[in-house]
Amino acid sequence: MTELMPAEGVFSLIWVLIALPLAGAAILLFGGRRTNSWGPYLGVLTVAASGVIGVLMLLGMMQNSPEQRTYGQTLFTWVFSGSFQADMAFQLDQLSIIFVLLITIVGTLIHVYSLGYMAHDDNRRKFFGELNLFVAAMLLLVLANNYLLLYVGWEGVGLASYLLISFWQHKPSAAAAGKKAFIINRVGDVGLSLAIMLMFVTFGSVGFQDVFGVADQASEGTLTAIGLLLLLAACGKSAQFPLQSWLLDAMEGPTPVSALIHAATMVTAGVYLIVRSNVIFTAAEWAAVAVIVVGLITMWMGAIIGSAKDDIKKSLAGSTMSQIGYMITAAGLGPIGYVFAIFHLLTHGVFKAGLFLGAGSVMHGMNDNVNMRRYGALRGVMVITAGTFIICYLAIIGIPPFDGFFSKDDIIHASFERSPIIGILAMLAAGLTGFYMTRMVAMTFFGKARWEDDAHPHESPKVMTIPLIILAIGATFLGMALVYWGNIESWLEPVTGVETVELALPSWVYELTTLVLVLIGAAIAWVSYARRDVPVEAPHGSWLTRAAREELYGNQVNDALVVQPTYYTSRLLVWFDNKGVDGFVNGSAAFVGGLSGRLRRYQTGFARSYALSMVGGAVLVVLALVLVRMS
Amino acid sequence: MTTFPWLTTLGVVPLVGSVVVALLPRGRGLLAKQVALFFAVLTLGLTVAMALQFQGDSSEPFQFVESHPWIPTFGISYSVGVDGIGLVLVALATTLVPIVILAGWNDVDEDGGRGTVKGYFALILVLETLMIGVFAATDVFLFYVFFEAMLIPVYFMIGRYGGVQRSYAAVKFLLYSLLGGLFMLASLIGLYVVSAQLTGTGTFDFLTLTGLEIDPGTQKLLFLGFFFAFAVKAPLWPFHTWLPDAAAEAKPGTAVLLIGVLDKVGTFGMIRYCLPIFPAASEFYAPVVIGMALIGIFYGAFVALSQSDMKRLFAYSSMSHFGFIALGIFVFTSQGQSGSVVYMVAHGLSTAALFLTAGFLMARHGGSSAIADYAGVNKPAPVLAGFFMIAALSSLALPGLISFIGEFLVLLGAFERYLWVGALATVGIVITAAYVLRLYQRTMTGPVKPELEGMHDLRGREITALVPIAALTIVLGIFPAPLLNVINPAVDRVMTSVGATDPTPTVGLGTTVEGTDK
Amino acid sequence: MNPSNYVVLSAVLFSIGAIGVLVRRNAIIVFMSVELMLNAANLAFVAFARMNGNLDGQVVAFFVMVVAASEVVVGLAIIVTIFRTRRSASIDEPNLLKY
Amino acid sequence: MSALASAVAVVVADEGTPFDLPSINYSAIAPILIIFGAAIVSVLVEAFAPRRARRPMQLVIVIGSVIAALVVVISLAGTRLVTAEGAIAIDGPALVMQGTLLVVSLLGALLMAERGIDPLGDAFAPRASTLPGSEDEKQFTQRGYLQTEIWPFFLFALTGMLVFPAANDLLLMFVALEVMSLPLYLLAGMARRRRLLSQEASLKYFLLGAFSSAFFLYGTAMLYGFSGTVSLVGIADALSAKPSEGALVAIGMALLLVGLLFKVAAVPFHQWTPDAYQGAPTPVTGFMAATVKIAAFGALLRVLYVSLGGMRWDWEPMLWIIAVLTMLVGSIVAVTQTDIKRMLAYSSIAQAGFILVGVLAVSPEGLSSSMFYLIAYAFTTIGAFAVVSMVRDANGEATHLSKWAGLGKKSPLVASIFAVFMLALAGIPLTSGFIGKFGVFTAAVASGAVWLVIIAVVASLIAAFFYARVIVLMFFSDPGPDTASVVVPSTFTTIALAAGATVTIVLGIVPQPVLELVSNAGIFIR
Repeated sequence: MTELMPAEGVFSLIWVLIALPLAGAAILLFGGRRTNSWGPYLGVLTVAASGVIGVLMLLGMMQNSPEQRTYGQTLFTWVFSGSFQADMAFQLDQLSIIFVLLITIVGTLIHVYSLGYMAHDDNRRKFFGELNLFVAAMLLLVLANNYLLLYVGWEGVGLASYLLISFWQHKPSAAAAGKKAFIINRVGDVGLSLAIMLMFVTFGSVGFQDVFGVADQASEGTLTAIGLLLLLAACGKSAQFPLQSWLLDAMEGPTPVSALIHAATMVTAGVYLIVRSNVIFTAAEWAAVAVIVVGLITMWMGAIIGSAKDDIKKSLAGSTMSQIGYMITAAGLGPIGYVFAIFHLLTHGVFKAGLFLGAGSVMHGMNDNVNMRRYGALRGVMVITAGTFIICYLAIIGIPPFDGFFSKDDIIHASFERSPIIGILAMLAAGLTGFYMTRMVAMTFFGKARWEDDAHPHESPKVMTIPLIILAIGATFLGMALVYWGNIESWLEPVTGVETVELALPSWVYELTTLVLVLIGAAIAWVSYARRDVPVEAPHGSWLTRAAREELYGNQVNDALVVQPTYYTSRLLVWFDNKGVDGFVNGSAAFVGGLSGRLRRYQTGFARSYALSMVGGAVLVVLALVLVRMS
Repeated sequence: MTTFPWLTTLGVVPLVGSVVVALLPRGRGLLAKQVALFFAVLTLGLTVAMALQFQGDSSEPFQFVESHPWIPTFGISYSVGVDGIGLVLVALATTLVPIVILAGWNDVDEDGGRGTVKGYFALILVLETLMIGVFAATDVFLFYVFFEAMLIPVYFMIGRYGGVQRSYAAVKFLLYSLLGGLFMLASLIGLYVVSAQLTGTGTFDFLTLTGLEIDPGTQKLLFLGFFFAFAVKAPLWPFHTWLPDAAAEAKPGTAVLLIGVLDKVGTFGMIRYCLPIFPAASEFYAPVVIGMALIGIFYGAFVALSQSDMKRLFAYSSMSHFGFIALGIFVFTSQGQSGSVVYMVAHGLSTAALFLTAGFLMARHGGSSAIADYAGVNKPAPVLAGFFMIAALSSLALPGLISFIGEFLVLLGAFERYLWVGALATVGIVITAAYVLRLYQRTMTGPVKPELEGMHDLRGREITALVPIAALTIVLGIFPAPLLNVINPAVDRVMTSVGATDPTPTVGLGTTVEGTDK
Repeated sequence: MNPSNYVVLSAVLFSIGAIGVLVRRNAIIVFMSVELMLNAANLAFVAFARMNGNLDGQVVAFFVMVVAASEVVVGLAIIVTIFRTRRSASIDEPNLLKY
Repeated sequence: MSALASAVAVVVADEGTPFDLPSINYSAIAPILIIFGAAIVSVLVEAFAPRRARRPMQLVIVIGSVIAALVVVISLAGTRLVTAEGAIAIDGPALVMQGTLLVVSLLGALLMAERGIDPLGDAFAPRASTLPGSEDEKQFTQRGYLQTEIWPFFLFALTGMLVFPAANDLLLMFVALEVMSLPLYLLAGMARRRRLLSQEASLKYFLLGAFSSAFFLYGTAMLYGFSGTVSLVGIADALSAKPSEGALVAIGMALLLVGLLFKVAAVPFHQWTPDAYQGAPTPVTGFMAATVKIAAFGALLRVLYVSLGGMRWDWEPMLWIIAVLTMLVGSIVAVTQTDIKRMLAYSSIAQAGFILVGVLAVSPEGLSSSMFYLIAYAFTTIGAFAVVSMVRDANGEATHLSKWAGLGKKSPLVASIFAVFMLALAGIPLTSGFIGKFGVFTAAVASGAVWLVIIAVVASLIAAFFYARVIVLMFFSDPGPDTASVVVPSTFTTIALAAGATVTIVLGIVPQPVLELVSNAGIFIR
């Protein structure tokens, strides 16, 4: 366990990192229309300022020795009862700072981009407010020093995601998608809640330092349970199997949202959670295996879905699922993989943001049409967009020297270090990545123009292209920088630990094989979608294509297994409530009323019948007394 | 410790206000509202002044204690005092009353209704007095008197000022509550007789009663009467069916006071009276109560999912929430019980936010509470939709809001004691999210209904009523220490009186979290 | 003769009176049946006075006679009024008050 | 031995010896004598005073005598003696009940004296002897004839009531019963409007009352046969001396109790109540509902506690069942009533059941709590009937409940007061009814009658339904064309109503003085 450094100097500003965008969100959301004119710029500024502080902190951190790079800041005791205590306290370490920088820098770029993208939206101010809220929550998630506070950030990003997915609320599909995302995430939250509770019951604390300090004393069963629960949480937030189905619907949100939340940052929170809890997963082997299985399944599902979707955003979303599957797989590998999970997360954050923003730029020029079958040959009219998109494309499929190459190859390596099966699956998925990404690029920028009649494609304004360019630069150099210049492995080592296992073959064999597979995939796609004409109407396709278009029937399964039974139960209980429970209550009242109606009939109005009842009563009284006396 | 009779003053002020309002001439509706608001705000001010003098770490079980003999023949005294639990609930009541008055400003008009404007506001103030009394009483008989007397103003508020089915709802409410109350009366009498047998002179003094060593068999009988009354009041499954009707027919303001504060008396009674006076019986019945609570959590949520009426939905949702509260109380952990009390406050606030916002919405569309009558409200009335969102989030216990702290502590407390109970209850949060967001989706989003185009957004008065609720929900969620500081010692005392201790962690560890040196 | 026979007789008379109240419709006869019951009680009192060897029972009998007489006054007044109103002394006829 | 019997015995046994005067403590029975004397004067006034002077004179006599008697009762506080050769017991309970009876009677007298409500005069027929609907009746009505014969009846009835709970032997009790009842039978038949109903009520009340008296008397005869005495104490002694004797005691006790339970309107001896209450003129209903219940329970309590106390194990099960039946039948049947007076009649049956719960405690607490309940009930009831007499439409009193719809909007104050009475009868806290119920239930639980109390609780709930229903009608319904209006009464009714309401609320909030009074009254003297 590392010693916490007091938060002094620039590190005393940890809370400010969160407070800035939070204040921005509060001002924009509660300030109402009067902030319409300047609000969006304030939104950009707060995130940028946090970014600057983040960079300063990184610099400050680098001046300390690796063991002294964990800073703690406690504001006040937050929740306390009995022996339970959770503080409003933050922890900044090598892992958090990576996220801080990713969130704030990519966040700033996307904010800037949104200035252009959302320029004509009436609710632009609200959009920026919610975007700021997201940044604040995400920062809280990665800076919290205990699981309960992490949960606040966790749910906060979920809220922001919900709000932003259904930003265009007048579209019923958008509203429904937001709701779906939130509810599925809640399933994950159950996992997180239970994990937190189990930690408290086991360790008596929910603070990172406390839990990790004594984790090894707990039984493996308990640790496995905690691990599986955390995995459930991660599945929800990171759209992993079986909680993956919300992510594709989430593309209903504005494209910058898809870029920031549903590609670069929020969906990777699950990876953060697993890596942050590495102590637990390292000690709970079966939980780690489960993580790998989930990662692999999702990796493939995402890739398959991404290969069949004609909607550019949904195809990218499939890709996101798949890439996060890589990260999750890596995170499940143990100390040999944690670092690479984060590495890939970082590079993915950059290039996927670039891809999404590029897609947004394309849509911007195409009247918000998302159907790639209506694109084609756009490289001529959108030069910058096409250029940056292609750079990011090269990064994602893992062509050296773009950053995806380094991070993905590391994961494939690590997979082989663990088991050849995992390695081969990961490697083949890389080939699939080559296929679907090439398909996307080909359909969008190459081939013949299949534009709709009223489409007048044009390049986006500078406010949108400049972030694209910056991200493309990042996608080009980040990988190299983190491998050759500042070694991410040694940077993260104090947090995650690092382990290497000797492989059977020299490493270039794996690299080359992967590359070849990618190129094969890319070539198939190129032949199919750039050389041949792409029909405007989607062909019927094979069963696999159709299944992939249906997102591998994830929604249908959910519907049949969960949604419909829930509604049946609900209706059944409503019926029971009305007829059974309320029926009993009203029935009792009706019974008394009916009894009353019957009894009053005995009051016949005939004096003689009254006399009879008196005589009868008298006889009974006599009998009663006689009987009592006899007995 | 001051000797100023804080609690009596607190109770008398709204009563005086009520009399003043009632004596105003008919037709001076505006003046009646203003006077009522003045007295309500005055009461709130006094509450704040009192709360500031409350000593969280005091060793006395009750503070601001007053005691005068009332009916010595039966050992009854006028004794009031609050512990942390009582204090926060009194504060909840006095906070919500001015808000409800402000929010219900135009709910009653002089010509349309059966009752007068001043009548409605006078009833609210009477109710406030009784609510303060019920939370402040430390004599069980006095508590009972307030407990039952509260029914009457609410009965009139529903029956006179409610919707179409108001009479049915009001009578159902009254009789169901009375049924509970009368069984409690039977137990109360039994308790008195038992105390007379054990101490020589019968008494209703709470502290004396908690010190009695009542035979467990007797406890089990007496417990039932008390618990039944509280379970009806709260309401727990299956004693809940009065609530949807009452909530659906009542004015939003009435519903807020009814569900937000009054029903808390049920759960308050459980933690204040059932547990300390009948520790053995509480332990004996805990599995049953926990079962009822669990069923209630899911039952309420599932039924809420299919409701087509907003107010009924809120009612079933409350039932689900009350399941959580009861669960927290009966798992006998300090987290569970502290959580329950926090939950009570949080639920009061979220109910208020939901009902009032929905009330504002309904007032803009002919008073209809059918969900199907609304769609896309977000467009014409974004501020309203925003408050509705906050209310909804508060209801589904979004972390960062006060309701989360209550819910989490309750679940944690349950989980600690009975792992599977806690785990099962946690699943409930998914369904909660489902019905809350479904409601939001149906009413606030989508294409605007043509007849809702041009709907006015919230105005100053309405916003003023909602802002304090929203602010408290958020601020207390981030900084709940003012609540927890006073609640925890009271809960500790309850724990001591039932002889329960928290389970200890399986892996030994200090109780501090990194970065604090408490 | 054994005085207890008088008691039995009084019981028989009381029962006859009670049955008379139940079976007869004419208010006068019903009323007479009530008087019969009172007098059955009187007979019992007197018989018991004899058996117990004190005079209380006989005294009571006198009181009861007086009371019965006043009852007759009141009763006849009521019955006559009803008869005048309804032209009938049947006690089943006034049957407006019921249920 | 009764006074006269001993006198006669002296004459018979000791021929020639001077007449032994019975020892009578006149001051102790002064209240009774005052009212009795006033009654006789009142008859004389009817006979000799000119028509116009009668009413003022009668009112002076009635009010003056009642107040005088009340003053004497108060001055007798603490008295505890048996006088008139053991025939009358003036003890705490007797004085409490006499005092209550006098106060309540005063309120009843005020209701009966009211002439401001009915435009035709008062609640009573100008000539009870005229045929309903006849020319005579119209004539008398047109001429504005008003009868004052009600006052002697009132005073005689009151005399009987005062004696009834104080009677210490069964003969006197029987006489008191008759003195109390006979005038009431007549008063019940004197209504100005709906005379057919009134006469019917009178007839039924009379026939059944006489029938029950016969039972009472025959029961007395049996007990006399068993014990050789009609004195309550003597019977008690005989019972403890010869505990094993069977049928005679059982029959005697049973028939005696039938007579008393008839007067308190316990099921199954209750059926006269709704008819008599509905048909009688409303002021009379209020008067008799409140006072007869007190007097009869006073007598019942004395008989059970003093005379049959040793036999409690014999009669408790029987009375237990009767109490349960009374509570349940009264409450349940009231639920579907449509006439307010009839509903209040059934309510009074249910209330009798609740008081029986207190009686069944068979303890000093049972006695005092029953007395408290009676006091609370009497004031509430008389107040409620005062309101009933004020709610009218063109045809007189609007007793059908449908005509009460929306009354709360039309006359908020009177409706609110009536609502308070309803809540009190339902036993809602902060009203006298609640303390009353609390007291009797507590006494019963302390005696171990837990199940009785639980049944009582259920009955209370059913009862609450119909009380609540009246409030629903008055306040939660909109006034319609049929809605009656509240007539503003004169001072008489106003005072009665105010007193009823005040006592109802005050006894709910500060019951301690009265609780002390009834518990200091102690137990019956033996």
